[in-house]
Amino acid sequence: MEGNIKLIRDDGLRLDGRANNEMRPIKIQTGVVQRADGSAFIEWGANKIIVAVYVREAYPKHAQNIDRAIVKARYNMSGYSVEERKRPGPDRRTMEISKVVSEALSSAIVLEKLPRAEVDVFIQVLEADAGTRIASLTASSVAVADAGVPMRDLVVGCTAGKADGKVVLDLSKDEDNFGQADIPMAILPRTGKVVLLQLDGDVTEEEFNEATSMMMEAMPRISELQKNALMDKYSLEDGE
Amino acid sequence: MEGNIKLIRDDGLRLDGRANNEMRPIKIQTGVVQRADGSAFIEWGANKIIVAVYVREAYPKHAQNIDRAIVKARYNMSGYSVEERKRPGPDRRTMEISKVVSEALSSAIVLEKLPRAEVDVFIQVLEADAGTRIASLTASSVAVADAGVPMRDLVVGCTAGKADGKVVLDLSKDEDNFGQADIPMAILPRTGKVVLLQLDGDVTEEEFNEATSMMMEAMPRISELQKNALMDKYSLEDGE
Amino acid sequence: MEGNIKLIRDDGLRLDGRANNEMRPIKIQTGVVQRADGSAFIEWGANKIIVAVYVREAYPKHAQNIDRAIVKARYNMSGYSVEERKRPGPDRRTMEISKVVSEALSSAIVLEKLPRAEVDVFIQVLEADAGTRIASLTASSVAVADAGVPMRDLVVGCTAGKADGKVVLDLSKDEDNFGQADIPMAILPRTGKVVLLQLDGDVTEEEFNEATSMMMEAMPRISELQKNALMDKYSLEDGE
Amino acid sequence: MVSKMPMDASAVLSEIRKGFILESIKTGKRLDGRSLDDYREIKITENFVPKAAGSAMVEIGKTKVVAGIKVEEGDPFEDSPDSGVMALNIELLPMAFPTFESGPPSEQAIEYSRVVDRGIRESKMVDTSKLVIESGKRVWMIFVDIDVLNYDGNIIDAATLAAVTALKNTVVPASKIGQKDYALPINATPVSITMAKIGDELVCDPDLEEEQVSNGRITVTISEDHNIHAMQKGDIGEFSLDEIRKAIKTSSNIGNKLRETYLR
Amino acid sequence: MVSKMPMDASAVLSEIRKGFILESIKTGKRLDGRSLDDYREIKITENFVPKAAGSAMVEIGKTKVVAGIKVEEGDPFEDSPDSGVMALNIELLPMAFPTFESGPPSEQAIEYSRVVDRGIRESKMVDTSKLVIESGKRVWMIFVDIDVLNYDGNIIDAATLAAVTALKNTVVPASKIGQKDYALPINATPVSITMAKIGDELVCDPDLEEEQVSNGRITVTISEDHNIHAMQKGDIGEFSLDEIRKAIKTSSNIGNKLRETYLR
Amino acid sequence: MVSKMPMDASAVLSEIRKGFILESIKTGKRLDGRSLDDYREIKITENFVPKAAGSAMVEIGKTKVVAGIKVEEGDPFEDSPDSGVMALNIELLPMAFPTFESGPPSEQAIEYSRVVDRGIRESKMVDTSKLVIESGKRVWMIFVDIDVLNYDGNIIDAATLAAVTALKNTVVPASKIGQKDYALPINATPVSITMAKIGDELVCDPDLEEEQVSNGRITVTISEDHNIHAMQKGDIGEFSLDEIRKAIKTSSNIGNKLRETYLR
Repeated sequence: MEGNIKLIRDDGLRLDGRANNEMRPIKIQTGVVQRADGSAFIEWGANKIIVAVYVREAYPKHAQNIDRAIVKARYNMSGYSVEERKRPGPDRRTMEISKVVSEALSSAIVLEKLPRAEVDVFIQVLEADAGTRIASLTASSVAVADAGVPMRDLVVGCTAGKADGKVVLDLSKDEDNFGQADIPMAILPRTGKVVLLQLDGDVTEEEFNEATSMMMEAMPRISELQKNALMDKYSLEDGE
Repeated sequence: MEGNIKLIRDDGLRLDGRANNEMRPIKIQTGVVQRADGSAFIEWGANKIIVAVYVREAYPKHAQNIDRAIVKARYNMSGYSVEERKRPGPDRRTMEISKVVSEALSSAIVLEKLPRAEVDVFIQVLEADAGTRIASLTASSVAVADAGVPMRDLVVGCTAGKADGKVVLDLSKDEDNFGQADIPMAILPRTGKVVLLQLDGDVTEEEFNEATSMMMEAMPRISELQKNALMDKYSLEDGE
Repeated sequence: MEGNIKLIRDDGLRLDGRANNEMRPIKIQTGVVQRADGSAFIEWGANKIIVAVYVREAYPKHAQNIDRAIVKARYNMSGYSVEERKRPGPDRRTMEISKVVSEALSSAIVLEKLPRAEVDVFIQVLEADAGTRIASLTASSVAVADAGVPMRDLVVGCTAGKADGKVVLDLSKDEDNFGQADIPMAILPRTGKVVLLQLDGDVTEEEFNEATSMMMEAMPRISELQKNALMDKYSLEDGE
Repeated sequence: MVSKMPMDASAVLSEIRKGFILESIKTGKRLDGRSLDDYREIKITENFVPKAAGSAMVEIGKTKVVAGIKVEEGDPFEDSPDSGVMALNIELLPMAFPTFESGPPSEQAIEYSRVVDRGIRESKMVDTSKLVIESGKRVWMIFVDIDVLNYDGNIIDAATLAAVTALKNTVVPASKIGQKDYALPINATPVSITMAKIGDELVCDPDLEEEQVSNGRITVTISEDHNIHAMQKGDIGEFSLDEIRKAIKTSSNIGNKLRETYLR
Repeated sequence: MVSKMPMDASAVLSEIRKGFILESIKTGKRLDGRSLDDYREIKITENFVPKAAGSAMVEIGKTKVVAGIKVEEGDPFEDSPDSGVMALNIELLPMAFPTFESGPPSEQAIEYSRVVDRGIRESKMVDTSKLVIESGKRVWMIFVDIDVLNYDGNIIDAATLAAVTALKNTVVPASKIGQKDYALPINATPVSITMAKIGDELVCDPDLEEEQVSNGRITVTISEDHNIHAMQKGDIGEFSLDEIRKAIKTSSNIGNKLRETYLR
Repeated sequence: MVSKMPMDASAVLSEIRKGFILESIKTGKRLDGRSLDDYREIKITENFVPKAAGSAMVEIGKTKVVAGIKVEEGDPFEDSPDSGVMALNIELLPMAFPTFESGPPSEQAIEYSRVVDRGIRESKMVDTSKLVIESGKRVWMIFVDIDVLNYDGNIIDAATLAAVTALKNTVVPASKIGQKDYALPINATPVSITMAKIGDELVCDPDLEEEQVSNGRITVTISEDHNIHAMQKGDIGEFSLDEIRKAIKTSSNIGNKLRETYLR
């Protein structure tokens, strides 16, 4: 996180022309991995992420929870998804993301409704352009719902951060690389409760409050896209 | 596979003096690994390969097939078997060979006669000099028979290829490295059915047909050596 | 093991001022890992080693011995414990040490008293300064006793070696690096039976005998420290 | 990692369903209406991953793969100082099928990768002599990564199509080293044709159910010179020489059609 | 390696005990007598491993960790030629808890490591610009290894305290390359404060039993400039924005006290 | 990989058979007619793998191992710039015994490798000072790979014999770097003697059944200077100091005989 690169233009807009509190465009689609119990594809700016969900009896037996489901998200990057070719397999960063995404989803799924089950959430990042963990979680939540897994709410996520000293919403790749802070957050929109929160960088208490408020405002719009994706599928299915 | 090296001499013979359709010398012997249920040692040109077979209940239980045997060949190279020291353990090439050899043997073994069993075929290449996969398969088939595993036929293998633009039988190391194509093939000699076939390089349909015909002609001679190896052992055992 | 460095001073003492048959100072303490069933901390010269013992049913079932316990010591070095940072995880040297320590402890534990059990002995070398395997074993034996595991005797260990051509007790780091031989040994003091012995270097039969005699003389003093450590704990516990 | 619910992929197919498939193929028609030589619908999305040097999503029926190319500087192999390097890898992602697992590639993934790689390499599709930055010292390395997102049979042909399409739209980022970017130099357009042996018939582009009832698979990779550059017999099963020769003829015909339709 | 006796850590806590903990916390007091914001007794042993470049043993209650530093020559990252390198790793040693296993680090160990690392890195505690031997060619690499010897909750704070203490007493062995040894240049002193949500309360420095009954954990790392440098919500559970803002205030207060008491 | 049929090697031996072995040894004779100090028949095939730089197959009874040597250019260790490098590795191939597994070497394989390695290294058999190509920059690396093909006890002695024989017929391929090939410079001929403690007796060259009834193993490696270069007590069991001293005497006698018979 270095601050010596100009990230806000003279007209007050960001390098990609967005206002401080403006999101990149988002598209969500379900039913993209036919073999899976549920799936979703999200395009968030230039991010392209596909998620498939399988619900099954946990194996081996002694790994089962007799009274609730286990949720295992696995965040994985394609070799061609980033600037320098990524070697296959998990690394420390992807393992941490898998953990916080698993925990956020677990906080939303009604785990007691699926005793002994494992909900496997396979996340494949085909193209990465900042904010992949939040985009992954947002898509995963749709894929889990698409699989018919009972949820208290659809998890919705977003990032804010600090670039050129200003609080901005939904960091771009440049803002992520050269800004002063990155704050991914995810909530259950019905209650506003936070199920994922990370921060790294340098922010004051006031900046943190500004960033979280900005994200809270953006969440309903993303939440709407999630619901539409699920409805599209079912209305299409009805129409067939 | 490069073609700029002279592989056929002016007298029409190959660099090692063989005619186009001439095999290298082959020796096969059984009973070489006393601990195993069956074993074989093959010398094929300068190739030296030892194979041991263990037949056992597949483990763990859920890996068993209730109605037939599983065949697992593992092709492994000694550190000193090749020009540059080979690091221990499987690599992508050896894993592919293990798979095609397993499948070829599976096509010959009467799998239904051994429900729940695993037939482990351990192949150790002590010295490698082109054509090891076919030599391994030919020896494995003898070792499997030596272990008393019921077989529809002994698998027999051979290679042909293209060197200096001509179709030749049983490629030498130089022909393998600097020729234009390599075609390993294995059959069940009773029916002539092909259970292993690979090709890489550059051949016309006609050249492919010539190569396969050449191999088909050579197979009975190799098959004879397999049978003799098995007979030698039993006649020796009788004679003891 | 090179011999060209002066390791014995002109006054006949060693570089650190010790006489030939003089040990470095040793301190042993128990009850240092509260979570474990037993534990010990040893400072032996500049060596600092902590050991924790867990006694549990061996898992999975088929790994159990129905009539006796399995003892598994795992010798592990902290990244900062040695001159060059040690990468985490076992290597060939640590795996061999784990094996010989496991076997020495197994020779002292009354294995038949704990059928189906596994005695896990976790050894962590925090600071290493020559003689860690013997210090580890000496501490492990105390930790195993602290865990209430029935033992025929407390294993006690020591090293001797050859430095500047002379037989010396309890090698220092320099003597280990630049001396001519290293002989770690461990015994059951009641019977004097040897349960661990290794040697590498260059010694005559006479030198070997001198070294082992020297070690045999030192053992009772170390044995005393082990017993005191165990007694301290229990007298403290009584006093509370 | 062990699979969650240990199962043999073939176990999911009922005996009745197997019977239907076999009976139908005897009549020369397949359950989905295809004739024995027909491919399922093929959909190709070029440049699916704009950040990659080249890319393509390929769908054959419900089988879905993405190929992406990265071009990076690297060292040449010692024995070929004047040649760039290509490495190709297929990942059978666990999302694509219940028994596919995370972790190091399975034998199946490795076999598929190597068959696809050989077809491309031996047809000399990529002119690696034009990927040298400094002879013996520095060359371009072409990483071809192919992810299988959904598995419904015939990975090999889908992966070959995806890799070939992606390579054809790949740009070498020579501007990074102060030269001009240039299109990856392409010499040939290999196509692989995979057939399954079902009953006594050879069936092109088997779907998953057909793979499950088949006795052996055969792949032939052919380029526009009509020469054969790779062949692979796979799975348990056997072929007569006549069947193999027939497979080559079929491949030659169908390969040409696929090339003209999808790889211009 | 599989664990010996498969068990869920939370399973060891009886329902009755859980009830006690929850009831007690409702009254503002914890079972061991602490108030909600209190830390357990903290004991720091500096230079615990004299052979390391820097080291510390830290005990928070019965939780015990050792941090040791090694400083070695190495190559800088390509994109930061004028900066030394720091790598931090927490090992959850199998001796510390029955379900901790040997082998590659678990997700838990990796998460803890990365949270501690971010707090130190983003506060710019270590002035990596002063760790350059030759620009773009050779720099000092700081390896921070943290071993957890006994686990009784709140590893993150213990590990941060241990790492920060060890870094503060670290000497760069520049004499090895013919220069003078010098103290590692330090710009800030970050402190991490971890709270568990138990019932409706936020509880500082949770011990193991409290972790087992909690619904979510939150860590805030703050340096003397009062700015926030790392935050992490962990475990299954949820927080309101108000709770998070309260956590930041608490961290700011307690962080200062810890810094003044233990990290002068 | 887990073994197919989990079994303790010692479990295969019946109690009756164990009794026979023990009774027989009490009388000074072993079941196969050998006296306590006798080795089984030893068969050595030199240059078994002509393509290797050196090689040997060694059979001791039914125990069968092959050692092969590769000599390659490499970098010296930083702390010994004027010394070639030797690395020795024993593979307990899964073909050799039902419980030997594929994968990374077991503790058993590593212990055996290290004992054999120490005997050769500490006797200074290979004159590594004559393996320097360019001081501090380039040296010859000697890879000694030993494969166990059939296991019937006493791997250590078979492996030492095979490695020593192979090293003695090894040629350094100096012609690769424009010099003359030369025989690997040899300074000593170490021999290892392994004894098992069975009942109250020490028994040389134990076969597998004898290993299974033994209480401890001891190996002594001695070279022609009569000095001891390696010792290793292995397996669960105990020895008195007298037994160890007796083992040294026995090793000295038998070692000389083996050296003269097999290693001229």
